[in-house]
Amino acid sequence: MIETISRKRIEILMDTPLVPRLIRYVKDADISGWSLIHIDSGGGRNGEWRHDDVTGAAAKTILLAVANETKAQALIDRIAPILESHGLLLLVGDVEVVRGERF
Amino acid sequence: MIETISRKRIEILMDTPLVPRLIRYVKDADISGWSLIHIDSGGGRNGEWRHDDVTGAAAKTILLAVANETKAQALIDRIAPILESHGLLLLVGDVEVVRGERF
Amino acid sequence: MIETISRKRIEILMDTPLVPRLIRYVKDADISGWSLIHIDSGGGRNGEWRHDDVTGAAAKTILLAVANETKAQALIDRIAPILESHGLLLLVGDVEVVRGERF
Amino acid sequence: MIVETLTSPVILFFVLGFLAAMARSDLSIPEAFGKAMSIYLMAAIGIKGGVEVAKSGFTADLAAAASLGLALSFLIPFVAFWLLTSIGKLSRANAGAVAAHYGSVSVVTFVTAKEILTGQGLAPAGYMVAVLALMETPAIISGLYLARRGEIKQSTDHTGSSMLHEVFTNGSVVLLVGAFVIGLVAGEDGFAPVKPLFDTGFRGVLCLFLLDMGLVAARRLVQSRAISARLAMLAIGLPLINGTIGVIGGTLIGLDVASTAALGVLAASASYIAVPAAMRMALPEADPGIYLSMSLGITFPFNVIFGITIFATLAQALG
Amino acid sequence: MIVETLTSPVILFFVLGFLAAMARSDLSIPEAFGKAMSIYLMAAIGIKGGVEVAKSGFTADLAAAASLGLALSFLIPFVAFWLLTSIGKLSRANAGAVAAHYGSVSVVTFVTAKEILTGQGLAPAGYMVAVLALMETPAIISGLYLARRGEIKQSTDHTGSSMLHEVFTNGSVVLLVGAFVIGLVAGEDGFAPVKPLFDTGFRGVLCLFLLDMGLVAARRLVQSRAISARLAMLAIGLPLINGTIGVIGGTLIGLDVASTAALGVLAASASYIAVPAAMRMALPEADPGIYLSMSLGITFPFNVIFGITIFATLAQALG
Amino acid sequence: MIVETLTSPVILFFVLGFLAAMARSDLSIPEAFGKAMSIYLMAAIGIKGGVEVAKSGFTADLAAAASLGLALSFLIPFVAFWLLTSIGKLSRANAGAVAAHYGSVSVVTFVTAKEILTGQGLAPAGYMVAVLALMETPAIISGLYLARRGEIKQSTDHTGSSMLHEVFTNGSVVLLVGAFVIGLVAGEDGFAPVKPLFDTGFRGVLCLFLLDMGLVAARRLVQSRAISARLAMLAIGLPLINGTIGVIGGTLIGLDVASTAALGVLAASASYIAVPAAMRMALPEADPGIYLSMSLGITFPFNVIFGITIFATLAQALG
Ligand SMILES: Nc1ncnc2c1ncn2[C@@H]1O[C@H](COP(=O)(O)O)[C@@H](O)[C@H]1O
Ligand SMILES: Nc1ncnc2c1ncn2[C@@H]1O[C@H](COP(=O)(O)O)[C@@H](O)[C@H]1O
Ligand SMILES: Nc1ncnc2c1ncn2[C@@H]1O[C@H](COP(=O)(O)O)[C@@H](O)[C@H]1O
Ligand code: NA
Ligand code: NA
Ligand code: NA
Repeated sequence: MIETISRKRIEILMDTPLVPRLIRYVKDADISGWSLIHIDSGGGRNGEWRHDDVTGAAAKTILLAVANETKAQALIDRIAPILESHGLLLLVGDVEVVRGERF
Repeated sequence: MIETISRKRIEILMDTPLVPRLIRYVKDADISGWSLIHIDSGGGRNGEWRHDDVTGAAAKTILLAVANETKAQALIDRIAPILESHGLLLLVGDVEVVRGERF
Repeated sequence: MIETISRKRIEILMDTPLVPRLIRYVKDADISGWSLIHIDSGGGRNGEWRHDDVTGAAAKTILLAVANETKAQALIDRIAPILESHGLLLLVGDVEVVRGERF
Repeated sequence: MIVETLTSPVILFFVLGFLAAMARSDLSIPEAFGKAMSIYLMAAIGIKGGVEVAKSGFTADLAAAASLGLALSFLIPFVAFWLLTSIGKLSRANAGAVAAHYGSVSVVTFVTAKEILTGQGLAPAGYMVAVLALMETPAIISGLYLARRGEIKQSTDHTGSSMLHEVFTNGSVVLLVGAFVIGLVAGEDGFAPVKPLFDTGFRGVLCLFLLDMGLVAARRLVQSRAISARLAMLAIGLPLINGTIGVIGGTLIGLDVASTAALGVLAASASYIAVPAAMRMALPEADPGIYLSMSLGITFPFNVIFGITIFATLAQALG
Repeated sequence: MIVETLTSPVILFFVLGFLAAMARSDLSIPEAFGKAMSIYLMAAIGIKGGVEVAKSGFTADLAAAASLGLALSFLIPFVAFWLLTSIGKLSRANAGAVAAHYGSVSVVTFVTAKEILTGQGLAPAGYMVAVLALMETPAIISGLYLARRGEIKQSTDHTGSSMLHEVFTNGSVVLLVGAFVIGLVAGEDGFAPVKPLFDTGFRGVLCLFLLDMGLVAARRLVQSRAISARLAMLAIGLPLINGTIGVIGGTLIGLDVASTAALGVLAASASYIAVPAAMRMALPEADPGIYLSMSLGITFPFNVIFGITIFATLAQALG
Repeated sequence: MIVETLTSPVILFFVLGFLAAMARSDLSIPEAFGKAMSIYLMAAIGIKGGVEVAKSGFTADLAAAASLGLALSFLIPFVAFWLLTSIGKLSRANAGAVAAHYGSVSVVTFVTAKEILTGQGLAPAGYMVAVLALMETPAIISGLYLARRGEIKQSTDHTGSSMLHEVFTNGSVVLLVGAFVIGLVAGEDGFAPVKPLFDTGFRGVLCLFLLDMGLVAARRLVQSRAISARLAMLAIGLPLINGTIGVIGGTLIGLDVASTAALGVLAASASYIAVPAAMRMALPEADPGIYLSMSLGITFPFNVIFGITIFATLAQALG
């Protein structure tokens, strides 16, 4: 049986124009990588939006990053202060990974 | 260190035409928002499907909603009876969030 | 209150050309279905990539499969040896499902 | 005539797509490109139809064809429902859902028929586009009525009015009707500056769109485990019956041969865009595997390859 | 003239999209198709503008129009900021963000104006495309200055230089300027082989693009809970003021009537692509609900339907 | 001739995309739009090639060119493999994967060459499209053979037959061959109604597609940490060698100058669609960073900007 290790699975939902900045934070936290998940539309307290809006002004994206506890905490600490002002949504879950040393 | 709170991460996979109805249920359960994740294709007991089918007849979508235990339970109770008949897939996981009061 | 059952939520990130092979492994593990989540771009130790590259050469995809412990383990055992050589990323989390018997 | 049809690039691209999917090629048309072509095609036939009616004016023929189209869309589901429950052995829900598909129409089948017929000197009247738009939705109401009739009202949260709203604000209906009205308002002169896009490129786009439809239809057919031999036969029998009814009706109300043939094609065609979505919402217990396999996997290719020629020949024989 | 404008298919498709979204139709244009059309339109106006300038050469008019355009883009935000804080009661951050939008320009408004004016015998000069490109970004700098002025420098990790880089390598600026230069280099002869795509199809594509913009603008308007009646009025008042400034300026520096009208439209128009993204990055505390509702939900439809005619009439009156 | 090439809008758009990506502009072409253009271009060259062969008939030249193309695709990987292991210091797996790319062909390079050559009065024969399709896949087999030769058969679950199936039902091969056959069947007359789309718009679409390819190639080049100076040099040396082999071969079998030049370009070009996907599946241990950087980041731009002119000049000198 293959051995697995516990890691943090971090999802950050944000306005697409903010993506480059958040990727910078991921790199600053020394996290090995990230993936951007495509979301089509959504709704919240500030109304509804859809991706198929040619202006791109309202598009949102989910950034997915897997990291160990320490790095995850570093990223969360960096992002928490701007969560409200930048309208981010931050979710942190637990996952088991194989090849855990890379994260 | 930033404080986090436990919340439920609910994923519902459904036929795209059912999305408006499911969004209604999310709102009925007083959940603060939702996001639709784009899936490209899939397969199950009823065969395979792909999104790039111009008829749109077979497209599927994942609705992601984060909520506290009570609201999540209200949503699950509402959806469970139609899971089978409407061919839905319902997953509920645990996540930690910052800004937890909004959910 | 609706009863739920624990299942494994498996995510495998891979180069799109490898998808057919991984679907074969999912079927071999007797897992009831799968869904492919669209990701737009990402970055890791081997540089950055974006989906909107007409050659399709660098596109990646996440395969999502929900299964019980036994089947999940069978899939992980099958994939673990090729994780490194094929550049896969494998995440396994816990979810609660309704209609659990189907997985 | 069938030879002319089968060597037209439009049909050949459909066949290419169909064969490619049958050979399990990985050829695929991006979803957004397919939708873009379908929006283009609907805008183009809508506006061209409107411009033609702006020239010809509202005639008695137009009114007669529109009324007949509406009637066909309402009534065909009753015939189909009876055949689907008796011969096809379907449940009420499934039979109602399938019947709605056959009462409604397929825009692409119509567009292909218009091109093929026009290429053979049989151009249908411009107002047939309006008839197409009118026939899209009444069948949905008939199909739901048939499926639900006599049942204790299901606890559905779709009130009738929200269903009706969805049916009438359906994207393809809005686009077809809207573009038709734009053509009416703009007239020949207003149309001239946009004509290059909507006219010149039309047939070529139709080729690529039918390539996509060939892929989609064949992939659907391959997935068709759910349907029995009886249902497969009905997926050919129903268009033959409905198309014949349409041609006879068109001849009786005195339409020209080309428009009669087009009406036959409309009656024979089965929806695979608006109706499946509506059924999935309003009749979730009906099995999409059945109605998509029949309308998209079998009836659509049958109509494009054989049906158009059959109903044109019939219209000429009766006309 | 307003009647001619309102019966042009280009505008009618915009109205169709607007009404469809208001009726909550599910009609939608795939994102990729919308972006494709916008890339096509920018490449086409860029290259055509360049070819025209290659013919006419670099004239004093060109230099004068370019300088005036730059000045307008820099200065309009100051006027707008003052009105938005005093009448509109907006915070500095919000007022600065909105002001940047009104100083910058809307490519689609310009393209639509060009088509409508040309259709009425008032073709603006080819160099106006260069003016358009020049006006896109200076307003961003003014808007940020106004929002941040006097404040303790916010702890932002956007250094000025990275902001400037993003502004000048902005996709639409690069494409417009690049295609303009290609047109300049290729000239009339080099352009000939690619002309069929970039010229013939242009108006038709614009129709479909405005259909999309109609949907998007109306959906944005429906979502506009954030904006007050005062702001809604400013979203009409600002284009009227800015457009008038533009027309007067163009007349004073001696541009031809058509180019003057186009300059008025540019001044009146508000950005909804480049600027919102820049504001989201550099002024995250400003509310996107406000600037998008004003620029996209109100000003854009106002300019397309009324503004073009108003500024053309004004330019003719003064010219 | 190089000046003519470099001032053609087609090439200028490629340069624009390349420079924009180098300047890290956020300009981007939606994936679906890029794929749509590539489907359009393949359908168009396929059908046009077929129509030309329908006119000219199956000639000895055609058979000779086809055989030579097949041979080149099979054999070039052997030359390339030897250079890549000796000079390039690559492992067997990496060298085999890269060799497969250089034996196969690039559709866009061919299309661009066809346009540029035709614009200079050197139109290649219609059957060269068939040669293009034939050359796409044999190199994959050679490359895999070279990578695996002498090794203990790797435990791979790709049986040879499933690999072959994937290679021959590859989307671009199916589309090219299918459209070619459609052109053959339809002939000049059948082609006429769809000609406006497939002919008139062709060059313009190619401009926008090369804009996309410029962006993609430059972004790939920027990401190229994996490749050494030796490999970068081979990415220019290999097309020069292979293209020269192609031109000499074409001259020897007596093809006309234009077709010889086109054959040179085909031999010189390296695949970046079909082959990378096949290698990722069948040789997962090979590093995609190497083969994509070489074929897409270096060889493709080199061929488009210099290679076409070089091989045309060489073909004229020898012919
Ligand atoms: N820690 C991570 N979290 C999320 N996605 C990752 C992570 N590391 C790598 N990836 C994804 O996997 C791809 C390949 O990673 P790599 O092999 O490290 O280049 C990247 O381009 C990302 O899309
Ligand atoms: N509870 C939630 N679950 C999932 N997504 C959410 C939730 N709340 C908000 N979102 C997403 O975040 C976006 C912004 O939320 P808001 O700031 O509340 O308008 C929404 O449009 C959704 O896409
Ligand atoms: N075990 C699973 N894991 C992930 N997705 C699934 C699973 N089973 C089904 N699905 C998705 O749900 C859709 C419908 O499933 P089914 O009703 O079994 O045909 C499939 O096409 C998949 O997209
Ligand atoms: Na019908
Ligand atoms: Na302005
Ligand atoms: Na080659």
